Amino acid sequence: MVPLWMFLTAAAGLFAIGAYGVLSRRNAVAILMSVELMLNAVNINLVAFWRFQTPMDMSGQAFAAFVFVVAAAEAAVGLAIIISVYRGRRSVTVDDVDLLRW
Amino acid sequence: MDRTIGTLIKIAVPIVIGVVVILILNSITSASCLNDFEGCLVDGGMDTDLAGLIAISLGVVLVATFPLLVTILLIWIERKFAARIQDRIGPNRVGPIGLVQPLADVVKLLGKEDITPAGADKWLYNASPVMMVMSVLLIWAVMPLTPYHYGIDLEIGILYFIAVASIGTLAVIMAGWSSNNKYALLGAFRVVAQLISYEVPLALALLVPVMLAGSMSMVGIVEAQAGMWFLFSAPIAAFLFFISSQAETGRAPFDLLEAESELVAGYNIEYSGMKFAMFFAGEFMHVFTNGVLMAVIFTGGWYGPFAREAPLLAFTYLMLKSGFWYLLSLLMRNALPRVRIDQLMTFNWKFLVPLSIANLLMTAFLLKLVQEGGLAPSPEEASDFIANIPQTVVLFLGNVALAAFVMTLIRNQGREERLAEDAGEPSDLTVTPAPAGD
Amino acid sequence: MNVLSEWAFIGVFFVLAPVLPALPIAIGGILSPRKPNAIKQATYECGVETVGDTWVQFKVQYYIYGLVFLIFDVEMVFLFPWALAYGQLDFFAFGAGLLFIFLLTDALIYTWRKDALEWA
Amino acid sequence: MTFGDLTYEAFAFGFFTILTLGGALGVVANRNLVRGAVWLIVSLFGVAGYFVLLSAPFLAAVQVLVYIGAIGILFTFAVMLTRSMTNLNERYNQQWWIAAVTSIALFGMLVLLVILPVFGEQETAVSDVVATTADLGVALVSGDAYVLPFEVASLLLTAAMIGAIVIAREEE
Repeated sequence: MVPLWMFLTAAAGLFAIGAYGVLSRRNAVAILMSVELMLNAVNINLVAFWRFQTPMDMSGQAFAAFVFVVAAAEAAVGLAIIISVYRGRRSVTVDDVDLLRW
Repeated sequence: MDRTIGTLIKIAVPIVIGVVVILILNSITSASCLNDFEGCLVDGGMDTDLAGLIAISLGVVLVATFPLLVTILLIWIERKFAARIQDRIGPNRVGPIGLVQPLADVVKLLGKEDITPAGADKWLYNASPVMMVMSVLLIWAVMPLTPYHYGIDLEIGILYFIAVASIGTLAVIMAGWSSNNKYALLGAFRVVAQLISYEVPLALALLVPVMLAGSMSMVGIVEAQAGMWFLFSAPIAAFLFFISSQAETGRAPFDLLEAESELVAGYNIEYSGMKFAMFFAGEFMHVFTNGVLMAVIFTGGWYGPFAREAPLLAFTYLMLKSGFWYLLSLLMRNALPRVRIDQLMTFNWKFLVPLSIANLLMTAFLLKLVQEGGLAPSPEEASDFIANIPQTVVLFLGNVALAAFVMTLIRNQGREERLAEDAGEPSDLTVTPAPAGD
Repeated sequence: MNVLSEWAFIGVFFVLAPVLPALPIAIGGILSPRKPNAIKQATYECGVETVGDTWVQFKVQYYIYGLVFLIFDVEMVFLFPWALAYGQLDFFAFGAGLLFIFLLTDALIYTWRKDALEWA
Repeated sequence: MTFGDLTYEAFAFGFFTILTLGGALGVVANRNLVRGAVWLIVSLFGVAGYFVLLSAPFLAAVQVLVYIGAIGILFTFAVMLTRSMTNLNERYNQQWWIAAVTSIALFGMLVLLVILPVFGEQETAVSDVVATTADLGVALVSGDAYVLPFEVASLLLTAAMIGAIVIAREEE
């Protein structure tokens, strides 16, 4: 059986890579992809602790399902904002979008 | 007089051969080593895990090669069937009645040159035909072929099937993008829009058998149909599943995948040789797999008299039922005109999705009503025909009522449009002619 | 660990499934002649020279379809366990499911009235 | 056939880690965003493999269905719509090395504070009785467990859908 700390280190690594992606990329869509990675890391942790601590009850899987909902809603609305920003400003690099009103 | 004898012989001979083959195969499968292959290996001195792995991979190879071999036969059946509908003979030169024609095609395709377009994205370009066929092959891992022989009984069979079907959609996007061709990209996006919108009614329609069977595993669904087929207690769900699975493979009236009038033959324009053939092998296999799924989920898979005693007889039941659905989809493919992309989308979002939601809710309500009212068959007598009749009658009547309601809705809608057209001003819901742009 | 041995079959299947279609492609690659030249490899535009590189101004329509599919897909995530356990549940569960589906159908009705689902 | 001994499972875990972390690196450091979306899908397949190893098959299928089937395609559409797929030469902004340092520090902090305390003892799971999907179904709608978040989730989805459509098709 793969021990718990292996899953946690892998999830921490994924979370760190996602954080690096968010902080360093210029393109808004790439930033959103990295946010998806971070959400996945959270999901791995949730399910890992559920499997090792309390596999009998349902809290782990239910929480992971709700993380799916939030991630899907966030991706949908985030990409819609990026598309309308692109329509207004013809560019998606995050540095150009600096004025509060365009 | 001798012509009728000739045709009689022509029909009798294959049936006799079929029966003989079934008997021989039935006797072979009872041989000791074939049944418990892993035991055989372990006695032969191999350590248990390696034996386990080899037994699994042998099972996988057996389950995966069956659809590939059937596809070769399907190509012949399709061409013969289409020919007969268009009142011509179809392939009959190569082999007795053209049976060797598909093999000749394969050999010709092996010899064709594979041209990779300049600027194509190497990895994605080569991966997408393989992914297209893979997404269909993976469905066969959970298919219950006979009471005792099936790939694996996954506890989440149906969800696994829908998840694997979405890999096919990815293959289309990767094919469209990686062949570095404007029209291939446009064609790929139109096809992906069709595939993803028809996956919604497919998934909603599959909720009803899961609700009726109380389990998501394919073997559980087939066992739950021992008493009554789900086709009779949920006909609207069967109709929805059949229509959206046809659209999911890009067949029949929803033929945008490689329609002749399509933009330069759709997304697989830059493919040639064996890769091009793989796209079509994937599509033929997908249509046959949908036929088998229709048989497994809605018409009681391998169930039939004496199915449990003779597994091969059960397998022939399954093949007969899926053959029926497969020929029905062939008939649809050859008889119906192609649907335009905007009618396709309006049909899905304005008719199939609302109908599937209404059907789901109606079935849920009636099922609860039946259980409260005590009409439902108790678990131990769930598999005999008589006990299932009251629940099935109630559900069937519910489906008929919903269908009648939807028909009157459409009729009024049509009448209102005709009145509007006579009065000269188009009502807001008439289908506008196809836009000039993309 | 019965769950894992069940999925070992799927794991081996995932490994073998790409191999089986890749075999004919590889054989085709070996057997078929290989004489690439510029004309053959030009992208096929019904014979016309290609204009501009491979991007085309896309309509937002594709994004709307993807979005509505995503929302209904996530709805599926909740409806499958509900449908699975429907036998042992009572009328309250039907009410909860009804409200859940009703809210999402309400979103669909909104998109229908706003003509967001039209293809044009 | 027993399959649970360490060698096969550890091998599967290693393979899925390579998939996940390799895909994540591909997402962060790619030149052409469409390939970035493909790397994202590869990494999500790895996460689905993790859920299988953690014997949560329902979540693995949902992960493939929702993330790869819907969000992956949505990202490909968005990349096409915003024409950000032509290879972007300056991928990173100026302070990319600060970002690198902070993320490494974040990883170190996570390892130190979260994983070290758990390092030794959690070798095997508490018990092998795993709750099935039917229990999840019952829990989602039973009064005392998750019925309120269940309804709020559908409200959130409706709001996300209507909001995204209003924003996305603003100009017609």
